[in-house]
Amino acid sequence: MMQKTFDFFIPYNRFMNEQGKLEQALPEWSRDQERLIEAYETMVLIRNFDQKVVALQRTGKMGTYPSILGQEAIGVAVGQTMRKDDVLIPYYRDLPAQYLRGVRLVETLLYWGGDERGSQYQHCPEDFPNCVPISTQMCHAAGVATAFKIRGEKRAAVVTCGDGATSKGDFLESLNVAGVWQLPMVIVVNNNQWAISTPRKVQSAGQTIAQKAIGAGIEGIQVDGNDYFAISDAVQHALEKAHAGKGATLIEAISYRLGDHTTADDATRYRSKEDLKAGWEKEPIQRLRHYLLSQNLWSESQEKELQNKSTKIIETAVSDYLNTPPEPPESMFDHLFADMPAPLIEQRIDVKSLAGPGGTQQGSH
Amino acid sequence: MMQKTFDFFIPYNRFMNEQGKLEQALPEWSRDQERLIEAYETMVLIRNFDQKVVALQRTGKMGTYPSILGQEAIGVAVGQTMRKDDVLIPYYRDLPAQYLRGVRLVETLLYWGGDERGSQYQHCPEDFPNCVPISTQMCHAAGVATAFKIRGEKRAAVVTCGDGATSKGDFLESLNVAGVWQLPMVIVVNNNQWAISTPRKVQSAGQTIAQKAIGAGIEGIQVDGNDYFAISDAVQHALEKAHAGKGATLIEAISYRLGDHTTADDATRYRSKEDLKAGWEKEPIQRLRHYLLSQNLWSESQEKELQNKSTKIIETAVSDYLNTPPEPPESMFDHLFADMPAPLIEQRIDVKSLAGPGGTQQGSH
Amino acid sequence: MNIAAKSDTADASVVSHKITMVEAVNLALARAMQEDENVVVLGEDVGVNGGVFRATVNLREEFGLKRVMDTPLAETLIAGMAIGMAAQGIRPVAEIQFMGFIYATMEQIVSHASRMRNRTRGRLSCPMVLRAPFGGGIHAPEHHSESTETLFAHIPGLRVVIPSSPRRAYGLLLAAIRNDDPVVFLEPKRIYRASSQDVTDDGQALPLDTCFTLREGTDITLVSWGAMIQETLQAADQLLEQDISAEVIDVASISPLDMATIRTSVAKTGRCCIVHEAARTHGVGAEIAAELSESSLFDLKAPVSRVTGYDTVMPYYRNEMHYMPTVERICEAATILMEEGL
Amino acid sequence: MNIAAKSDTADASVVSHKITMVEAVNLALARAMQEDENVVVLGEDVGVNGGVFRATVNLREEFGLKRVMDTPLAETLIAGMAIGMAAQGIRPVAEIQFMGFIYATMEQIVSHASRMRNRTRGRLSCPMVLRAPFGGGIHAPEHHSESTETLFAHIPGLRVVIPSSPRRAYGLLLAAIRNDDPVVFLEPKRIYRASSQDVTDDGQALPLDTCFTLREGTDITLVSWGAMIQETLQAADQLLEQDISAEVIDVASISPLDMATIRTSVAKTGRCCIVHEAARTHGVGAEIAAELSESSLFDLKAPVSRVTGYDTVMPYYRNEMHYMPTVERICEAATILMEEGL
Ligand SMILES: Cc1ncc(C[n+]2csc(CCOP(=O)(O)OP(=O)(O)O)c2C)c(N)n1
Ligand SMILES: Cc1ncc(C[n+]2csc(CCOP(=O)(O)OP(=O)(O)O)c2C)c(N)n1
Ligand SMILES: [Mg+2]
Ligand SMILES: [Mg+2]
Repeated sequence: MMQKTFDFFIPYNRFMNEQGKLEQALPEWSRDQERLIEAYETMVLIRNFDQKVVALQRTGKMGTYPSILGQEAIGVAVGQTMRKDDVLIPYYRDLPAQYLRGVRLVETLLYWGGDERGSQYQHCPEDFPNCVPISTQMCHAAGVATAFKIRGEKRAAVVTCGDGATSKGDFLESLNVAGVWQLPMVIVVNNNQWAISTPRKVQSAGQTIAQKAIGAGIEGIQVDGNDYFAISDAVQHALEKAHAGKGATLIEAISYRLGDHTTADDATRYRSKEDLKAGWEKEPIQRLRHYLLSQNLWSESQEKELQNKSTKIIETAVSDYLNTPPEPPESMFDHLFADMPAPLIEQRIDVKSLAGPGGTQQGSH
Repeated sequence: MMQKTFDFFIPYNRFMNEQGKLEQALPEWSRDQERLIEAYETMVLIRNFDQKVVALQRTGKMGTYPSILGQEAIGVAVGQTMRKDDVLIPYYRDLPAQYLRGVRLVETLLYWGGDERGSQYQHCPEDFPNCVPISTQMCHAAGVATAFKIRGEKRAAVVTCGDGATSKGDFLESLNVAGVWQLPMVIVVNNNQWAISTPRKVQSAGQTIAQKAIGAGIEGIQVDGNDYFAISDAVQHALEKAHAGKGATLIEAISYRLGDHTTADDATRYRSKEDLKAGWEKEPIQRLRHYLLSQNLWSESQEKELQNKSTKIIETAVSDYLNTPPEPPESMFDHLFADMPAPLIEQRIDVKSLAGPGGTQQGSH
Repeated sequence: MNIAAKSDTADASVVSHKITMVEAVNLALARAMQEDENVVVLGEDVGVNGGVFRATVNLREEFGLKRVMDTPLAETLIAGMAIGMAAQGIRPVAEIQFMGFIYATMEQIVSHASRMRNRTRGRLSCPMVLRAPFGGGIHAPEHHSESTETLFAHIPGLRVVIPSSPRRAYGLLLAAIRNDDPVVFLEPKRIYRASSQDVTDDGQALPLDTCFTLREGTDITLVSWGAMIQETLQAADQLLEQDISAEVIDVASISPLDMATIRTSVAKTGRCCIVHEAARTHGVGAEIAAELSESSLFDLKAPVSRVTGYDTVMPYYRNEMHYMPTVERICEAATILMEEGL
Repeated sequence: MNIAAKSDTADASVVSHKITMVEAVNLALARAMQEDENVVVLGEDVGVNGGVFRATVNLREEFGLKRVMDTPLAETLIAGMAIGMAAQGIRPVAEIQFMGFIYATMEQIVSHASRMRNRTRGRLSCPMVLRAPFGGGIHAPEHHSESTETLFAHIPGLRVVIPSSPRRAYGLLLAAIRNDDPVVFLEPKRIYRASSQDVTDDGQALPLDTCFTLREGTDITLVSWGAMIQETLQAADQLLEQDISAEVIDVASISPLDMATIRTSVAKTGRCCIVHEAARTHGVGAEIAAELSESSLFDLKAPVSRVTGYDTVMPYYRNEMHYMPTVERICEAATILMEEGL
């Protein structure tokens, strides 16, 4: 009853299994040992830092915070692979990528600690800040990629989001324009199986999320996002393509959210112990560690040193954060417009006088 | 470099070519001669009516109107195939479907003639009115289908839209939920190649629009929407599936917009004569006529009779329309809320007194 | 059912409990769902999780999957589906997780929900409720502190309702659900658990067309709604210490607006101060002040004043308290009005 | 470039032509695109078709595909992409085909465009313009007659600008494009071609922080904007016949609002009537009236009055004229104010 068919497919890839054993030969680039070491070290640092932020929240020194526990490989792959002059348009669970791009840990702390200066990024002036309204950043990425295209620059816009985000219109509208305009755009979905309490299967009836690329006429790839090699390889492929003017790629990186959604969430309400346990068996750090150890690229003494170094870095960042006084209250007006309109000048005076001389001290963590 | 693939396909179907010649055996249901005759007669009536509305607009007796010229087969297929208790959630270019469902031609005239009563449908109380904000109706259809599902009713929500509409978030969010919730929903896209001046290829890089179904995990089908048999067969299949609780189907019906986008548009600004000519060669009415003639199911005398009958039906509708006085101005308040809030009662008195006794006569076509 | 059983039920239903506002929301939802099988709940995480604020907790267990629906993450869809359901006679109560994520619903709410009845001349209607927690002050991340009720209050065909106590949350939400038109129901999350109140689960709705006078007074009328009612009542207390007797009105139904109650009060007091957390310019306070200045100009002994949020983005949490109206600001404004008088 | 050539260019640029408002929009776009290669235009049908109202006609021919972009049909995307481009230093001028389809942009505009500078403490900014034709009166189908400027005017961090003549369209649009912050630029389509005016293509922008006093007067201040300026000026004419001298102010920059000019005028006239097409409740008129009643109460000889659209959906076209303020309604309101006086 049909006359012809249009055929499509979505590849799945991984190199390394849950035990850090190779399932296929590694790609060429993986000979770069420094890169592998950096990846491992970053994942460990970020995991330690992440757990520190959660602890700060528990003791009232931090706002609501979304832990990235168990999803470190994805961000590390993104951060390592991007060129400096590419632009990262992150969501809110992209700490490793941001760190590798130059966002300082103290900035991360300030942001989640309720201080706008946390998005003022000293070292990556063009990267976007964390994006809270789900999927809205996808459209920004399309715009950034369009800007590159208009100016004929060989740069890429790299945008990330979660599995839940792929249900929202913005995501799909952006994929679509990325196809039509052949935009230099890399879309990395951290499919951590949950959107707060909503499991992946409630988001979409598709076997994969990557297949959403088909409707947009762009390439879609699914990889094991806990396999550092698989996700790095996919991002590298997508970036090369983008830099070469060959259009956009959607990468679905399968991971697992080992923590609560945020510190305001309690995942035991909706998630079984077994599910969580299965998640832990797939986490990315042990895997890479096993691999590095097996290749004699890593040792217990290095591990110890790394832990020490991490602790120091984290302690410095935390104390910088805790020692940063809040902005004066009247700063709420100072960056709204390039030129402050008259009515705001009046309101600013109000706030300043209400806060009084001690006003700038009132804010707290 | 890939470990496995997920495979997908989109079928394309048609039975009858541009000359009304069969390319494959017709489906079983096509033995119903009355159905074929009704289809043909409706297409002709609607085409004549449609051209009459355009003429009314040119002489100032009608508002902006979107002609359906050349796309009659799709609506006829939808209108004939739906059950009475299914619900149609149309866009604004669904005249034949609405007509077959019981929307009176005078209602159509009133709607486009600037009178809300044109959506008060006497004969299909549950069908939705025309939807102007593109794609928004997709979400309504998902809601209607959900209502059926909640109540355990074996009914389907049939929703239509254009090719342009498939780029908008609402469309994609609705497809997605139709998949997850296995909704009894039939989505018919009238791919008439244009969204005002924007050609199909600017909407999407996908080879087909039907493939957007893949991302949502539902069935997608592309058919020749000018082949009455192909589109009817697809709609019938999709409706049977929906009634059987087997989920949603996206049907892309390829057609061609032979008219301007609306009476406010001038397609010669952006469309070549050749393109239009090629469109005319594929239009649906001649095709079906050829087929019917070849099967001795239709004759020149029947054609003549049909033309006469159509003229009469149309004339009656037009005169009913022109003789319908506008609603009194104060009616603008009467259907906003079930119970009119106090502030509106005051405003209503204002309008009524301003309009004066002759107020109700002021409106014009 | 025999009479004994009936009165049992009746007895059970009139027991009252000390509950918080978010519990009252939950209670009203459960009540409405028991009473009418057409009432359903949908939104993100409203099912097993019971909503991120637990407003829908236990509803899935009690009413099942078909009536308590976790949706995909898509606000436009949530609003649009609710419209489709409502046209079919279902009474959907859709939750938007935070008001900061409500903007994607605006096309559906403005272009369809508010017009369905009007554009079909009464043939179809839209008895839906769109619930969202709103307002600042809970140390939340950015986009979680919005007070943009004006955006909906300006739209003809919508009702906008904001409770300020557990009892009003219960009664107003029941009314919103039973109402045959679309209602945007905004819940001031800062006071979700601020205090408890005896609430009787008697199914009694409160009216949607009237303000609530929370305290009578003779010198000045303080008009507010939502979480700011707390500060406003505290200000009234403090003012009393200065011998200023303040009448406190909770607008509650922001739209359509019951100006009659406010006007009557101002006719008595001659002074009015409006308090809201939303940005000042085009806040709901502007309309109230404009109306009073037009219709009650000759009753007013001093200009109507407004104590509001500023015309800037609510600062992140280290500074959010500097944005929101305080008891001090309210008292100061009231005192100035008392001094100004004609 | 030598001086001769330079003055040639200058000469060419100062020639003035009688053009309509929509032509003035087109002229300003072309001018801005010539001056700054970062200015680009995007939207539905803005390319070959030159926009459904022809506001972007010939731009694609002159500036090419990369700077005049037909987008897929997706308003959220259009707004969101503009934000992304703007953060990259492009100056996008995005067209929404009708204001009735602008609601899907609200999440992007409210949550991002208006905040980009603030939330990055000035690191990134959003110099974009979102253009949309708005207002009723052209016998268009439903959803094509919206006047919901309040929705944007209430949002901190946005500018909302509305021209009311070809010259102001030219000068204000240039200013909007050159401005370093996001501007919602609403074009009253009823007067797109209502009349022509000599416009000099000299690249001179008009200020975005001030109202325009179109006519001086001593008895009453009429405040309006957009298409309603026509009726307001006509009303001023008629009032003069009754010896009432009306000052007419075109607000033009609806947000941020220049109250100073309005206050000064009212200090002189003592009476004020605000005219707008938008629904009355929470229309921009409410804020102006509230502000005047607070800051100019003792200047006012009569209450501030408002002549506005009603709190209902603009009727389809057979009855739309009964919705919109008329010269008669304005004159009547003004006459009442004159009689009321203190
Ligand atoms: C538009 C919008 N709707 C709702 C929310 C509330 N919310 C925050 S995170 C989240 C779930 C996101 O899940 P996913 O996209 O899978 O990302 P993850 O948090 O799992 O990394 C929700 C619903 C939001 N931030 N934005
Ligand atoms: C949300 C929205 N944006 C823009 C418009 C203006 N508009 C009306 S029809 C149309 C093109 C629609 O094209 P398509 O979906 O292909 O349907 P067709 O008219 O070709 O049948 C546009 C852009 C609209 N009605 N709604
Ligand atoms: Mg997730
Ligand atoms: Mg089309």
